[in-house]
Amino acid sequence: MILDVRNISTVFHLRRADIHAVKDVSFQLFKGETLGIVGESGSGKTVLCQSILGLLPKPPVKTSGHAYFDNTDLLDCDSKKLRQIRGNQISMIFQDPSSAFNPYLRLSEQLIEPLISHGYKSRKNALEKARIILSETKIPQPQKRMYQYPHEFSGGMLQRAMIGMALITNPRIVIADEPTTALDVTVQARILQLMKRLQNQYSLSIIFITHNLGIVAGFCDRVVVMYAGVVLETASTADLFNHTAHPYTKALIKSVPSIDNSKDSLYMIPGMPPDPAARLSGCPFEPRCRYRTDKCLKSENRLRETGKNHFTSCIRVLESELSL
Amino acid sequence: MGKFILKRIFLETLPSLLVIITVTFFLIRLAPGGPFSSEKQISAEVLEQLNSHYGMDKPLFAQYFSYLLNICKGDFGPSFKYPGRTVTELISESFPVSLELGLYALIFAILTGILAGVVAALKPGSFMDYFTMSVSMAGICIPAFVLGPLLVLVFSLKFGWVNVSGWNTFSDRILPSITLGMMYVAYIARLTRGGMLETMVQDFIYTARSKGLSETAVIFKHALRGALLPVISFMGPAAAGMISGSFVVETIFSIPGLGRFFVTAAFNRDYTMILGTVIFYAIIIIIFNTLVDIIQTILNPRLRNY
Amino acid sequence: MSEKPQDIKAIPSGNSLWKEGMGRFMHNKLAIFGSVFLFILVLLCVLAPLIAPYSYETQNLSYGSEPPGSSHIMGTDPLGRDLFTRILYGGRVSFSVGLCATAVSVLVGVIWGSFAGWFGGKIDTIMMRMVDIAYAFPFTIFVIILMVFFERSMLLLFAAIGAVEWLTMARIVRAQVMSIKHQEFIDAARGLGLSTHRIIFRHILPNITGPVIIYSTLTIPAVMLLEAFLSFLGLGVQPPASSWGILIREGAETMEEYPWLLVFPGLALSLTLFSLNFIGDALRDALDPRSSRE
Amino acid sequence: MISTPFLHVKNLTVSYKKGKTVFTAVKNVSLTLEQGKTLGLVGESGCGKTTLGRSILQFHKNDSGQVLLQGNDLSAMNTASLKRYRPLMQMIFQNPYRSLNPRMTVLDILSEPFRIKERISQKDCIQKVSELMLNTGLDPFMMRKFPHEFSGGQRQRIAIARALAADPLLVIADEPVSSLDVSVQAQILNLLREIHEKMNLSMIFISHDLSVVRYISDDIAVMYQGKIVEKGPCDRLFSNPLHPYTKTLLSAIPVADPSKSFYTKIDIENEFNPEETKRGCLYSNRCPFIMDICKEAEPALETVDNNSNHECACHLINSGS
Repeated sequence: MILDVRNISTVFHLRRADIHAVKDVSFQLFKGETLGIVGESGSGKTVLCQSILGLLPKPPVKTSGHAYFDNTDLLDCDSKKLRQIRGNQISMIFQDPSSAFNPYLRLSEQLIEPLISHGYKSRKNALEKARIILSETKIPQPQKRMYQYPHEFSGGMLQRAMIGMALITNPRIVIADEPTTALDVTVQARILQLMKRLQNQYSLSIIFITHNLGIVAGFCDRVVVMYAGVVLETASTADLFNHTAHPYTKALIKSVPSIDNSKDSLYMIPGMPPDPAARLSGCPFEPRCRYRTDKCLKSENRLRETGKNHFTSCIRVLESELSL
Repeated sequence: MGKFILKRIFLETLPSLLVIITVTFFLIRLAPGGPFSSEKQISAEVLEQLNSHYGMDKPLFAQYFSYLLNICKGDFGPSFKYPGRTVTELISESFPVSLELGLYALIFAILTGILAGVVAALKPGSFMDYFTMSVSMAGICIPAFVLGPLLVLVFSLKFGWVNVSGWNTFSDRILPSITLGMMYVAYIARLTRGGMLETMVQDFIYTARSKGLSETAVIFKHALRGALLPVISFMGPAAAGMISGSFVVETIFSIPGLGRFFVTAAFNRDYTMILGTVIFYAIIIIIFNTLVDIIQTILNPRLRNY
Repeated sequence: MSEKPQDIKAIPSGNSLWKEGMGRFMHNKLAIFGSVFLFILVLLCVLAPLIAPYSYETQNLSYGSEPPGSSHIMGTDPLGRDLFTRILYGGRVSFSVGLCATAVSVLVGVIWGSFAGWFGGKIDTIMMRMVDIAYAFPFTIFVIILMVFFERSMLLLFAAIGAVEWLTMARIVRAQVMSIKHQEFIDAARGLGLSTHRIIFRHILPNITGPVIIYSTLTIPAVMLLEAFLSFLGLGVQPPASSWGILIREGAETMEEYPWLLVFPGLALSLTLFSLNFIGDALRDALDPRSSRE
Repeated sequence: MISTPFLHVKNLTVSYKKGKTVFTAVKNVSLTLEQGKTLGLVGESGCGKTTLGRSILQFHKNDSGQVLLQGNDLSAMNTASLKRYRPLMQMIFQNPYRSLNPRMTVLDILSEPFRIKERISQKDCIQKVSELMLNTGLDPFMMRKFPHEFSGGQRQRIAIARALAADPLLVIADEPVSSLDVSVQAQILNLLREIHEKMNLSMIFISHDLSVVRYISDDIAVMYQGKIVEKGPCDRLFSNPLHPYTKTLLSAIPVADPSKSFYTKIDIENEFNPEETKRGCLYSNRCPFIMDICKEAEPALETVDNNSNHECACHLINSGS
């Protein structure tokens, strides 16, 4: 196991209300594994990973819990130690490549920054490493293009550069936050191809955040399903799709229009996505769940095992009142 | 880059200059009274002689074109108020003083303004934010002609560190530059704060942090560059404002700058002096604006592709 | 789904961007302090003829340049005129100049900016080119020339100051109109076959009121400053009328012996400008479209 | 088919002037749409699908070609007569936050379409608006609230209600669900299908997401770099795609089923390159089945199967190999 996250909770203390973005979330990441974190917008999946790396500004945000990365707890080590890990051992890839690069700096400048800021002395070698990493991510004429500015690249090319930037310090974990959502479907497929190849080559562990169940099915080994800041289910990809153990996951899978299934009307999850500032107790999906009972109101959302490392927080499934 | 500058000069600078010269020239000539009407009663012939000496009797358009020709030759014509002295002489004597004052004031305004803006933007809504913004606001709210005398009252009369006026020793430059620059501290602070707040929430700031950069590196290497663009584009109008501010400051501190000259020239309806100063100032401002545009294209690569 | 409401009264009304903006504005302590101070000062100035302790002109040489005391709370000037009264009367002039000149600059700026913004293309480039040229013009010089060469009437003062300040307003309005013009709800309006006139008045103008109000609140102090600056140079308001600029000039001349003649009018002008700027900044944070959107 | 089609677009070409360069977004596109049918317009970003949609509504002046609505050519009309046809064609936009006027209440937004037609009392106005809101799954008691007081999904429902308020014959939906969450997406898609059937509306559904388009369209047209490369009935196109680009597009879609891995089979290498494809087929520099003719002549859109008018623009297919 390379990363052990235990009971992380993140609260935004805003003037009007306290927003509980992440509520008591735990998961593990194993070496060389691709862990998918799935959830709709507002489910807290991005905030969870940003809290682990301490990227959120301290004053309004307060994070509690532990995140053990080779026996250092990322959440309470001093900021200097955390900075040594960030960008060096754990790096991140962001969603919208066109806004994730500083528009006023050349690409080369931004590519070598992780090296320089982690003590890599000679600028010349750093630039050479940048050229190599760009050619590995299949960007044509890396030598010429790396001195250009971000606005001179297409979305797909910029995302390849971002992946290169994340791998230049050959980290052990890469957290990818919806890396292909802003890209066209053919470009997305080739980016995923590239990420899989680089993962095997550098034996990386990847945390892949997305709202697209199709990508999870094809790309991830294990999946964590999040809703309103809470983990509802964790399982291997095959278990998640074939023996689903939570009504929300089941509903989500059925509401995705896929190009195979027939044309009868799409399954709809009634109601609206949850308001982050609202209710703390009970199962968050209760208001929209078809199988809800009063028991769900009192459940403390604790993940318990229902199959070989397949966890769910739905009491009715745990007490085998419900089989999906 | 060269093409851009040339295009800028011929397409924008010269026409603007022409417009300004024409507007001022005809504005003054259409106004009632003449340069000599405010003097004590001078006889008709003397008035007539003076007019012909200064070429005032030729038809207006002829005067206008001959004036334009002279300017191209760098001759702004004789000064009516100071017989025997040409406008060019007067300007070349007094302008360096105003320039020095303007530069000190600008440097003071930029440094203080950016510092205040950055400090205020780091903790928005905190006491630090309110404090720095209110102090820098003093620049707009306490006008130069109130701030100047007050500074003199405190620093030269009470403490005697600096002499009251004049422009010889270096210490004479401190109070006037602060008075003139104070007004722009507020504008620059406000622009920097706005620019910083907007840039700090951009995605590439999170990328920078995720690369393990320290917070100071994130601010100075990434955030500040983006945030300063609006400040730089404000430098053009700031130059224009700085010039008008100099009139007051030069009168309060009795500094022999071009600003004071202009005010006296305006009062005495010294046509050529007024025209000369207006055109001179317009050139300065246009040069400044062009410089600002060039710097902006250097800093912001996205503007470079045309 | 619930049944259909019968009449308008049964339907709860939502809170518009204005109400939300005002809610945020109230949280800003400095802005509240500014608005209260301004309200009192303006009230005093307006009621000056009724409440001023002394009449405006009476010169009482025996009381020449008395320091602030019981009879004259702000002291008197060398001619024995009560400073507090003169500040109130001066305030009337300064405020009226501030408001009228701002009105002129807002009117010209909004019309010019919306025209350039709405038509775009060639018209826009020409109109904006003229604004750029005007920006290069050393404007205060232009005002000084105007005031020196033409007789110094109040009307000319409004026109001159107004002509100086409308440039930035034009640019802001143009940028705002341009950005709204490309929003989808304008396409939708066009898709309904609405007349251009209706699109402008029902869809474009309501959406630019925010920035226009923010910037006009910030123009008033700039204009009052310009008036005081002109009066200081002796080119602005002419006696017997007086404005804070003139009072400050007189105060500055006799600064060492009678400092209060400089301090009180200076304080009046500065506190007014502080309040207006605080209100303007607070309005910008409250009404800024970016913060009110999702 | 002797009767004139409801909507007939003939060789439409539309281009933009960006600075000095002229960019042709739509190249000689022709398509027809029957009354009450839904055409899915699919393609990656930059393929010209949105421009095509907007030019049909005459938001852009087209360079050449015609847009015939019930036989009358919209592109030839002056603004006055065009105004009469405007309410018949309505558009639904992608971004729910920018498609509603933030300063107007829902009541004003929804009543504007019929208020500009004829005077109407406030009482009738409220009735009509509540009906519209009920039809689109909104609570009529919220009609005096402002757009920023609704969620993304609800705002899209308001936009749909506004389109219906003008009781149009044709609705063009430009990526209406792309910025919504999966659960909300399903609600809006079902709503669109329901309205389309109940009011016998013709609809053009523009999207980059083929699975969404599959669910809602009767026919599908696949666009690539401004041209239609394949067109035909939805089921045929998905079960037996002909054009190489359509095949790649279909195989690249993530499927929520772990047994089918989607991204491993993609084989196209480089990106679209305008220089290499000046004369021949636009897809030639990326197509694995490239032939010499592909570099020389541009393939025309030919019918491959008469009874289902399945058309394809590819030399390989049209040469009947």
